[in-house]
Amino acid sequence: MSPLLFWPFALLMLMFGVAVVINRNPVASALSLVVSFLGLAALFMSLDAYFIGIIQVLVYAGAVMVLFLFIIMLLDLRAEEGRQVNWLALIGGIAVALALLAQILYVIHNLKSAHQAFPPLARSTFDDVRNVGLLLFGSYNLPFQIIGVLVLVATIGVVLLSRREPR
Amino acid sequence: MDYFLITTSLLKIAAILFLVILPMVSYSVYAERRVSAFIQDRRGPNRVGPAGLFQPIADMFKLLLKEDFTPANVNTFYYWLAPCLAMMPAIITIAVVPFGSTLFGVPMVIADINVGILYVFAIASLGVYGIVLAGWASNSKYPFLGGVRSSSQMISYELSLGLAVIPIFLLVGNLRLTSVVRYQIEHGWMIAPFVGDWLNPWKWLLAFPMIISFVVFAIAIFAETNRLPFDLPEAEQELAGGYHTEYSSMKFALFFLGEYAAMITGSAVIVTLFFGGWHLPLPSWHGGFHWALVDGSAPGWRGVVGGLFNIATFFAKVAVLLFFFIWVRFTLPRFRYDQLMRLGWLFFFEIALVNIFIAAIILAYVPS
Amino acid sequence: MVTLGDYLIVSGILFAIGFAGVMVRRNLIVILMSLELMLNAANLSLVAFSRFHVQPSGLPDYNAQVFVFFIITVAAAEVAVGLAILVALYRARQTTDVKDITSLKF
Amino acid sequence: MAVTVSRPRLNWRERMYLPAIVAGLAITLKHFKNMLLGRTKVTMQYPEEKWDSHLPDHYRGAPALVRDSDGRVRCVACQLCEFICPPRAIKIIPGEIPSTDQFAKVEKYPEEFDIDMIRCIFCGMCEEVCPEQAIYLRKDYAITGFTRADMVHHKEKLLEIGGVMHGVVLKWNEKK
Repeated sequence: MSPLLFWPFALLMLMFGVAVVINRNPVASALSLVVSFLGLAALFMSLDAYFIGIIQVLVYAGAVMVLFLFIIMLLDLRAEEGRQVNWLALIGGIAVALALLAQILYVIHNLKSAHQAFPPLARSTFDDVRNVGLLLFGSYNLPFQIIGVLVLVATIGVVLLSRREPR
Repeated sequence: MDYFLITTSLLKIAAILFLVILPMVSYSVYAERRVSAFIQDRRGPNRVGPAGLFQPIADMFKLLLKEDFTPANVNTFYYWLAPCLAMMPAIITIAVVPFGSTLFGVPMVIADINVGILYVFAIASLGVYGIVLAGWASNSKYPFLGGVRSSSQMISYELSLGLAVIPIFLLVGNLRLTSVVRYQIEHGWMIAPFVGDWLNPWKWLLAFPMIISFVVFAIAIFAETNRLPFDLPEAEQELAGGYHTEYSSMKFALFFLGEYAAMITGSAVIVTLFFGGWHLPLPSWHGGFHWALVDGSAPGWRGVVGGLFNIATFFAKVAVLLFFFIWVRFTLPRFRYDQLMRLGWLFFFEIALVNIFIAAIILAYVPS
Repeated sequence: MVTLGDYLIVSGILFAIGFAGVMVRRNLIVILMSLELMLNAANLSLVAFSRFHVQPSGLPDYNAQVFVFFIITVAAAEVAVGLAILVALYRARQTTDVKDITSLKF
Repeated sequence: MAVTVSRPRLNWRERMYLPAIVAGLAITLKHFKNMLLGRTKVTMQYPEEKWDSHLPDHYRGAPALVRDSDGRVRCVACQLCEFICPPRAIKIIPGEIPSTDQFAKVEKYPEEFDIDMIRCIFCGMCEEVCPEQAIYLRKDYAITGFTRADMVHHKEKLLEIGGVMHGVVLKWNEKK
């Protein structure tokens, strides 16, 4: 958790997060999001959550974003040409987001434990896949199975949604 | 900081990359041309050096000296980025694969992380970006089709790739690739458990789902590395080269070599998971027949020789698999795209799923 | 020294970026991506809390990581459904701009 | 009339495709093995092994001018080959043989005789049309050069390729 690793990856992630929002080209947005997710995975690993970090890369960067790119390419979405910018909506949106950010920062500032460093762990290496797995199949067994049903429902929904209507 | 770890890691990275992987990549191109020629009753490249062995060097000079051409109307930044993205993931996957036992007491694996196989899948799934970007940035029809095909093909076959290895980790109980190798040293290779108590029928029963796993995994690796019979993204006859149609010179070479690097890492993962990694048991007759283990833990020069022997064993196994890749390429015809998709979703996906249940039932209900 | 607060601040900024994206952008696909950013901001703070609350056994609190696992799964399903809706909309209207999708019925 | 070819119905063993795949792999491996053991007959390895001794008599290689056994150039610069040449590869500048010359019976000789080997299509028309049997298509097939000028065969070169052709030639015969 050295600052040497934290700040570069955090800045990388935030910069590319901004790039997602401000890029006109959807492909550029999607690729910025991939880099942002990779930075986030690095942050997870700096928090000793190797399993979550790798899952992040595997699911988000490897599958979800490829799906995004595939859809963008399939629909052949080009960069938006400069339409009439609705300045009121733009400024309003940014102002609301900034207000939200201010609230979050205020809460964090008043959180006592936010100013403490992370306590050390018992060992430097441990099998977090096993620990997460035990918890997942133990105390969280029911939610896990519900998630399975959810994914099934989503799959059926996607198949139904993307089916072409027979004309 | 642990300077010893950092130094040895850097040494290992440099050695494995520049002494093993890159020469192997360039020589697998030579092997491909040579083996394909032999299969087709030709001689193949045999001019440069003895038996054409310096052909890769000549190829390198040729590719470096070619004009590096950027077509008009391409998206220049992504056009330049794509070849780098195609080559990189293939090479950094090798970081978690144990390619030897120990040498001078240093374990021969660059990063022994506890999410080893997930790391392999995660990085391998990033390999698709190079291809998709190349197809998109070229601003041309054939590359675009190749890119779109590639993205859907990769997603489809990643499923069976991931599901196929689950029986192994049910057995080993750990995602670390070194544990998989250690398990195989003690109990025999996954698909041929002849080491240890090799008369145990339980182990041979378990080898059955492992063989199914191996077949599905190997086929999925074929699809992931865009090799024939699954080379739809770059099908020469229908897409004129697919995603790298518009590329020339060293950028084309990066795509080309990236494919071979992916092949090598794929073979290395297969060897680690199913063929015992760097393990090669030698028969020994000291007081009855048994298998002797050679590794780098012996003191003195014997340990060094043992460690080098293990590394050589590993890469010999990889080379055999590479030959298999080439052999298959020049035997089977290409699938049609709908056949490819149907095969992935309706066949291998199900086989891998059922296979997990078979392995789980054997592990849970059949007494060892 | 990196404190818990630093991670939370980064997470908050990421959330605000995603929020701004949802508010400002009109391209449906970018809105979906911004939603992903917000979900991931939540993940980051969850993992930071998980690492902060070290158990008596000396391990991180894995409950939070299980939550993150669930969030990632749900998000993947959400993306699949969202993109399918987007494709269906695009087939009906040939657009992905939320300004052009104003009628309640197709 | 369109004919619909029905798809063959495969039994389950054929539908598995695995036996077919293995059979295919065996075939390719057999070829590989035969090649490795040197049992396969392969194509000629060109620069080391050459066609020269295997060329048939009717082979049409590079055209060449011939001399007779007395060392005289047979060509009389009649320019028939120049006319007949389909790609117009032949260029002849005729010259007059002075009457004082030993062989003055023939009036003309080729001062220049160029064949552009980039244009030549090895059709053999020149050989066929030549009334004096002075031009032949010989067995040279490796015609190379670094420049376009190198690829033009001049008279000296053509005579060098052609060599000496024995036999009675009508034009020097005093009685005719």
